[in-house]
Amino acid sequence: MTPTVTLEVRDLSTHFHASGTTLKAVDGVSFSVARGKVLGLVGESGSGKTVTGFSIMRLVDPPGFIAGGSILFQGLDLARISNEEMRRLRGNRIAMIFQDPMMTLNPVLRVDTQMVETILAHESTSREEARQRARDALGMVGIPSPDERLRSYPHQFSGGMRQRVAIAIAMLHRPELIIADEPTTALDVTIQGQILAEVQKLTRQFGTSLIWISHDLSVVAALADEIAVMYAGRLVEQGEVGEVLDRPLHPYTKGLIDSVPSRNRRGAPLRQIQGMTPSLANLPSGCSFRTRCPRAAEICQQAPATREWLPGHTARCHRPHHLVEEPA
Amino acid sequence: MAATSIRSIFGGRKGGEQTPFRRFVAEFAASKLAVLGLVVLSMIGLIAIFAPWLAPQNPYDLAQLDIMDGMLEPATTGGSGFTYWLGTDEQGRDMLSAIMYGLRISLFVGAGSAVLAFVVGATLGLVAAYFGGKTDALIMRWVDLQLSFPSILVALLILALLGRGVMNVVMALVIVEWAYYARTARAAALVERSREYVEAAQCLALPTRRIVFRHLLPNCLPPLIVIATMQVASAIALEATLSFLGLGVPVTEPSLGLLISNGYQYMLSGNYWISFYPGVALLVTIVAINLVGDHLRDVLNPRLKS
Amino acid sequence: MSSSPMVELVGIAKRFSKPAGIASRIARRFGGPERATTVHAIDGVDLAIARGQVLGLVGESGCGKSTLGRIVAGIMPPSEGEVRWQGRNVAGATRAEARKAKLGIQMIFQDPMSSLNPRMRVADIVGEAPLVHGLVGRREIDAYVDEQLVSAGLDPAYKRRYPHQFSGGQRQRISIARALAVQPQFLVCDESVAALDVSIQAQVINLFLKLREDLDLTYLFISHDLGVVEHLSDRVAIMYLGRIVEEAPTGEIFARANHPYTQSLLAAVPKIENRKTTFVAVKGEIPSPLNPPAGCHFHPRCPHAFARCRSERPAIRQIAPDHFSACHLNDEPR
Amino acid sequence: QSQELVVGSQGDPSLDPHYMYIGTNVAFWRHIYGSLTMHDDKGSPVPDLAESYRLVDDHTWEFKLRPDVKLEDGSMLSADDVVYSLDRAKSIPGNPSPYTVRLESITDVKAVDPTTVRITTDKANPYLPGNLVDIAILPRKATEGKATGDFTSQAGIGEYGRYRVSSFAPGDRVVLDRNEDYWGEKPYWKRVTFRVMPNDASRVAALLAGDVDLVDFVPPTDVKKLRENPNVAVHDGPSTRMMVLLLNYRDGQIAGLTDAGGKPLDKNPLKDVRVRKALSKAMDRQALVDRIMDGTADVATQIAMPGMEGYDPDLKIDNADPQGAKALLAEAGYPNGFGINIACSNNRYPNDARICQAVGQMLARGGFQPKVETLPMSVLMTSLVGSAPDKRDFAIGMLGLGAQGTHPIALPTMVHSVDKASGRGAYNFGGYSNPELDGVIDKAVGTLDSTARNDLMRTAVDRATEEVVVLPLLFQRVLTASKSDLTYTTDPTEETLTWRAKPKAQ
Amino acid sequence: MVSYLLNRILQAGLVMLVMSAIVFLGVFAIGNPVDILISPQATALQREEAIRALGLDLPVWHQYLNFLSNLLHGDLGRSFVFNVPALQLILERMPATLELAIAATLLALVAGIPLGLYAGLAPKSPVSSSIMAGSILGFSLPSFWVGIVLIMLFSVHLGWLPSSGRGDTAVWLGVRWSFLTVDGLAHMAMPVLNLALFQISMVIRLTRAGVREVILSDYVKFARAKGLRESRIIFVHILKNILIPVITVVGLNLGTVIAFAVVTETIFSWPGMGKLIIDSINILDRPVIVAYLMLMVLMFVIINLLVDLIYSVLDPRVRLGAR
Ligand SMILES: Nc1ncnc2c1ncn2[C@@H]1O[C@H](COP(=O)(O)OP(=O)(O)OP(=O)(O)O)[C@@H](O)[C@H]1O
Ligand SMILES: Nc1ncnc2c1ncn2[C@@H]1O[C@H](COP(=O)(O)OP(=O)(O)OP(=O)(O)O)[C@@H](O)[C@H]1O
Ligand SMILES: [Mg+2]
Ligand SMILES: [Mg+2]
Repeated sequence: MTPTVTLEVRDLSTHFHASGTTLKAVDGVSFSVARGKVLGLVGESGSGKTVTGFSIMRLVDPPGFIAGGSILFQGLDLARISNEEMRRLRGNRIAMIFQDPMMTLNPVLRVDTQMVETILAHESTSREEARQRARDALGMVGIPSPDERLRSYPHQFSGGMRQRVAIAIAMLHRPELIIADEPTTALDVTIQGQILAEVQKLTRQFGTSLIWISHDLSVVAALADEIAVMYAGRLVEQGEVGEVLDRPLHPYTKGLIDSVPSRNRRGAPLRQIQGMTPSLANLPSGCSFRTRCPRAAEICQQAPATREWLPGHTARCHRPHHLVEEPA
Repeated sequence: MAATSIRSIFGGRKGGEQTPFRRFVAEFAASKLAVLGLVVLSMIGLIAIFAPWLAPQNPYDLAQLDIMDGMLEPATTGGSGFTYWLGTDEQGRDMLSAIMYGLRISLFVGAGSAVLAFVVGATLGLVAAYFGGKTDALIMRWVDLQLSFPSILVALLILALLGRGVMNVVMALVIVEWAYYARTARAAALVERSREYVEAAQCLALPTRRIVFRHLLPNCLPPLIVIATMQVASAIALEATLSFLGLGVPVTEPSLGLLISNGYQYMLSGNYWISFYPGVALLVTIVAINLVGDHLRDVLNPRLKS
Repeated sequence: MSSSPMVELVGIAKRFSKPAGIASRIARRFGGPERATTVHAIDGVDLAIARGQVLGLVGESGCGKSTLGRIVAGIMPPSEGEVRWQGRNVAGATRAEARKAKLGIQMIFQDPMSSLNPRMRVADIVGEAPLVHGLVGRREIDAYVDEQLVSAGLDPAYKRRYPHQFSGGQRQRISIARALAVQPQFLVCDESVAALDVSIQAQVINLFLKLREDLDLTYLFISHDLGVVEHLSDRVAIMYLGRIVEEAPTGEIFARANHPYTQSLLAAVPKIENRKTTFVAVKGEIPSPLNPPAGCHFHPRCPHAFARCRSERPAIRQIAPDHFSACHLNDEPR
Repeated sequence: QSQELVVGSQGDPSLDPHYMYIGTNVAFWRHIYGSLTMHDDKGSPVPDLAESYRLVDDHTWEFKLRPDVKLEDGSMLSADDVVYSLDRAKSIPGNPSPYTVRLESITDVKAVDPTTVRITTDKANPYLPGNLVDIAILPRKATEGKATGDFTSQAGIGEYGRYRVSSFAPGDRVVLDRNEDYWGEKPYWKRVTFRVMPNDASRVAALLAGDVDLVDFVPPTDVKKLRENPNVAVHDGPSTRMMVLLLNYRDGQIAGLTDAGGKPLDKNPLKDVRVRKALSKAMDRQALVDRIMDGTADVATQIAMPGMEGYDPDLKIDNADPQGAKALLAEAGYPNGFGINIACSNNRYPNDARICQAVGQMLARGGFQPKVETLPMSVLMTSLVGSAPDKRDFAIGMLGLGAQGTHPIALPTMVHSVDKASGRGAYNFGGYSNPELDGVIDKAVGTLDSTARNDLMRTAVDRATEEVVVLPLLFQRVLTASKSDLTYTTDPTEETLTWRAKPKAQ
Repeated sequence: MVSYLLNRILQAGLVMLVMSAIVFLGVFAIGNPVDILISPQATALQREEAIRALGLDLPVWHQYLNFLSNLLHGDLGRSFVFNVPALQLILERMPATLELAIAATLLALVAGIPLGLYAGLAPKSPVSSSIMAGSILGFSLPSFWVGIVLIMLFSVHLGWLPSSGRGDTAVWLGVRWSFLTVDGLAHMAMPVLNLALFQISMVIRLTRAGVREVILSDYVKFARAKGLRESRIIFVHILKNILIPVITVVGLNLGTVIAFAVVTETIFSWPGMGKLIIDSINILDRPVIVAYLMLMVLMFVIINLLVDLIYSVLDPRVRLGAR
């Protein structure tokens, strides 16, 4: 049984025009998400995770634009359809949850307004009925006394509750795909736990596919089925969670995993990746990780291609761990 | 084009040391309109500064005026064989010279009041923000009180009190305007004060005066500079209005506003030039300042930048 | 504790209150209702940090960690209680002594950008305080600054630059150099690595470890990241709504957490080792410090809460050697 | 034709005719009430409500009322109303500018019979009929006990003159309807609207735009252009208002009189008649008339204008002679001149600030170092009269002095020494004092015989001119403009009297 | 809420008291009304009588105390020039000024918001650039100069609009209003435009800046992610957010508009309070000046309070008393 693919991104490139130069924020990214599965997209700040998410939603603001590639959502190429068609998909069949719950809800509109308008944007039902559905959705994400809460303004909610409202809005139309852009980073540990529990419950219940963007490997480890690692706008490694975390191929992935404190002896220096994250404006030629890579060699001056080194486990590296011998 | 050349001088050098100032200049130069405004403004400034050497006549010296040359149309040659390119007013005052000198007064009033109000207002605003509590309450209540009162009325009252005279106008404008600086400085300082570098400075046991003036003040400057440019323009306009209402600078030493006001009475009689040219000069000046200030606001406003 | 504490907090409390308006003050005089405008950010904290020790302070947002850090660093006076620096009350000290104490404790902040004055060059940021306090002469300052930059792992060639020209990790190093320049013995690190990327975070943590070795520094390490705290600290104190609820050596706390809050905190942290876990949520929201629950602050969220928890504040008691906890459950037979 | 007239009026009238003695107020109440006497075109008093008047003895005047002045309630105006009105005019509470100045020297007013009033004065007063021109006579029954505010709120009380107030919007307009019961010749206009427009330019603009039919106080600057406009007619006539420079005669240092370095002079040079002559010589009065006033003024050769008592047709004013002025200055010991300030109003008289500057210019040419200060009238008056006489610091002050009738008011008010008791020398801010001249003036104003009085006045005028006590500059002209299909005769007192405006066809 | 209002009223009272002292002393120092009002031909006796009758012979503090005690009885003194209560005099003229100021404010909102919205949504278009350039001009032109030019153009040259005055009025609620008659509206057109010009520029800029900021916010992006139509995003999500600062600033500026009516009223002979105050200053009609200024302070206090209330209604985040 081959799982049905909800989303297939091929060679997606999203660029920004900034003061005469072009920044390749997303550069030839390909991945796919199967129905009911969770893809964890990790990488450090500025690596292009959010832009990837926004590209799928076609919400990249100028000066950014989708420069190439295709985004096949159930066979429909999102990069090619009209604005109106795209609008009808958004919030309906593809939904997104943003990073900062304090900012995602319009502060001057009541919660019910913001929920009802989402329903009415895609369906013609009565306002009363829409309200009813909004109420149910709030109850589903575990907000107590939803009737009262519907009449509240966002500022009367705590961060965790706002994020739950955002999730409820995303779930209103039972979308096939949800893109969650670091939705728990701004929250406290215990609240994060609550959100993770809700999301997990919902996806399992409705078979929704999920792209979970995060820089926290631990969260992704616990939530995702597949993992994709981004570095400087490119996917450097991709595969099943256990595969990637236990047998990382790309030195960058390995560096990330190794620098997690719990992977180190208590009190001992952490294993760290050398150097700094390069700016997109002047990436080194060839492999962009080359300058920080302990395994860099001559060949790395040429850009590596993505290659499936192990079954279902790809990496964009000339000299992956485990497969190519360590340098002396 | 001026914009590109300025950029190439200050901002274009790759790898050169990028000071905040250079960055700022480069960003400023990005707007052609603002650069044009700056160029015009500089020219106006130069004209004002060098008016005594540039102007064909000293319009403030009554002995140089000849009433028999009064009301001449532009480009007429008067009895003394002197050509008045922009005409004369009823006193025989050469309008070209009068505009140059008027610019001088208007700019002096505008800039002078802005500088003084800046010093007074910024200091009080910073002090209020840094110390908070009673000091803050006292200063800010006073600011509120003053801001809640229309500037033009305050100025009218003060001038009625102090009498005419350039310095009095400046004083009146300072009294009217310092509150804007105080409020802006306080608002900016409150934001800056909550930044951790201030705490760091306190942690390093630096003297309070040093923290306020060396750490806080420089970081509160951008909004203050924006306010200052805007206030220069509004001070010039306010002075013009005051002169128009009959309070303001002395008649024998007219500012642009007073020239317009004088000429206003001739508008209907067809002697348009007495009011028209000073009006144009005033307009160009204020527009130039506002263009510069406006763009400064965009460049200096961190919120729009990120 | 074996060695004498370097810093000791005794009965520290901090309240923030909005000054009431004229009207409400008058209303209060006539017996009108008082509006609660007081935040009890710190509510009776005793803490001792021994020389050379790293104390990790963990808690959720708004529980008062930063406030406590500021009080220790002398940026903020406590409303109640006293801070003792090497056994002496800082508040009662002479000016010179107070200044010495203040310089002895330095703080590294969370946001590497906002903790540096954007209009000063690195050289001035690092060199200002030593110059003002006369630790170094005008002539030696250049070399001195270089030295500090090097020990914070920065290239002295960058010292003519401005903060915005650095990356986050480098900026945090500048902060560290600035603190080191006044030769402190104690560092308060307030979420100092929270804003950094994982890969950079490791670099800065390593720097802290190295400095501790080299300079024999003592740390108060504030963080909400249990992983980092576990890695770095000798002891851990858990804070909830202005109170310390549990305190013990690191291994002890991670192995045998006593307080229900500590337990739920540990349970909620995802671990990279655990794949495809099913998350279970701790119920309830974090209460507001404006209006904290009576009794034990944690009782509304606590799975074991009983009547006494709702009315009586549990005292912090030793429950095992060197392991302190504030929970009524310890008094009851389980 | 509608017989409606809309006037753009500078003044905002008070409806209480005894409150605030200001020219525009007088002009207004003349529309709705009457006075015992009225002035003719020249300014001489003629009977009005009084049919006739005569001198009973040196101290008593008798006025005979018209029998046909019908009041609002149908009754007739009586002598009692006159007694009442003359008393009321003096006793309005809180009136900062009472009409009392016109009632000075009256000691008793008696109604002899319903149509005869006798007025007793403390000394012979030839000017009484002229003074009474400005005192409105109100009907006692309708107005007794009414306060000023009542006149406003009730939009006029007991009007019996040519018009009755139909509506009043303070600061905006007053609408008058013709009184069909008026005793005299009825005015042509059935309805007259005064629209209040204090701003000169907007008044003229309103006329040009056709919003109003007639505007008063046309600024001289606009006259030339208006005359060229075929749709507009400008009506001008002489005015009794004289623009005059007052000099400060005070001893001791005066801030307005300085040496080259700006330090006050120890000795007041203005006390030297040669210096004063130099000032006069420096003045180019003709240029002021031509250039500043656009020809809408007359050169003042003396403090009396033609037609006034004491006018001396033989007095000529020299042409401007800056060189002569310099020579005189040198002779007086000031070869390099001295600093002298000139304080003028800038919002009171037509072109006041401009005249002032031009004067400064002329003084500069005449060897002085002038400093021109123009101030709002309120501030100017404070600096001219506000401080104690021995502290006044102006050197030259400019005033516009308007006379009522043919009385050369400058003599008793500006030339005569200050005498608080009698009110003489009220405008003599500079403190000039010449007992000999005082004697002549005192004698003149108490002389009932007009020829003798005229001779005395002329003596005084000649002496004052010779002494250059003050520097008369020019006499203004009254400037009124209307649509071109109207005729209008101006009044030398600057009063705008709408019944003098008539359609051209008439 | 009650305590908040109480607080505000107490503060307002204090402000009024301080202002009254300042204003009183200030006006006192300008000059002596008698010097200008009384005919100089008055004898010394007459002069003294007038001074006493007006209470001007007392020392300043005494006059001030008298003023205060009268104030408590709602009496702000009588106008020297008109001999009617100063307050009445001002209140009679207030509707004309308010009419002008409110019309100008409304015009500013009606014209400024759409223009600003456009300029903010399409910042690169040439139309937007011209809107913004125009707004700088509107900022820069001194209002008296604009007034003159308007009269020259529309009344004198084109003859379209009446040059000055208030025109026909109709009575409504016992007050005369111009906006109820066609002639009145024609008379209002230029003064309103003159007064509104600055406001329009300000509203344009505020709106544009607001749009530029709000449009980048997460919640607008989130609204897009919800699949809302663009019209709803602009007119509900964006507009409602920018209306808050715009209305606040415009509201707070109402006082300034009223004050600047001084200039407009002078030029257009508009029979409002502004013209009255200028005349009163010229002739030192002290009670009117003081009463006017006190009224202005009161008006400001009220406007500020109203704006705060409106603000709290518009912006759910602000709850009075909890500040
Ligand atoms: N509006 C923009 N203009 C120019 N560059 C942009 C813009 N938005 C994003 N970028 C660039 O695109 C790159 C990727 O940004 P993105 O926000 O996707 O990073 P991210 O992986 O989500 O990081 P983070 O973890 O900080 O959210 C960054 O280098 C950023 O500089
Ligand atoms: N200057 C202040 N004025 C008023 N309240 C304050 C102030 N500083 C802190 N507080 C309040 O005190 C409480 C504790 O704040 P603190 O910053 O110490 O928390 P924290 O534990 O550091 O939280 P975080 O993890 O978010 O940094 C908070 O509720 C906060 O709102
Ligand atoms: Mg992101
Ligand atoms: Mg904190």
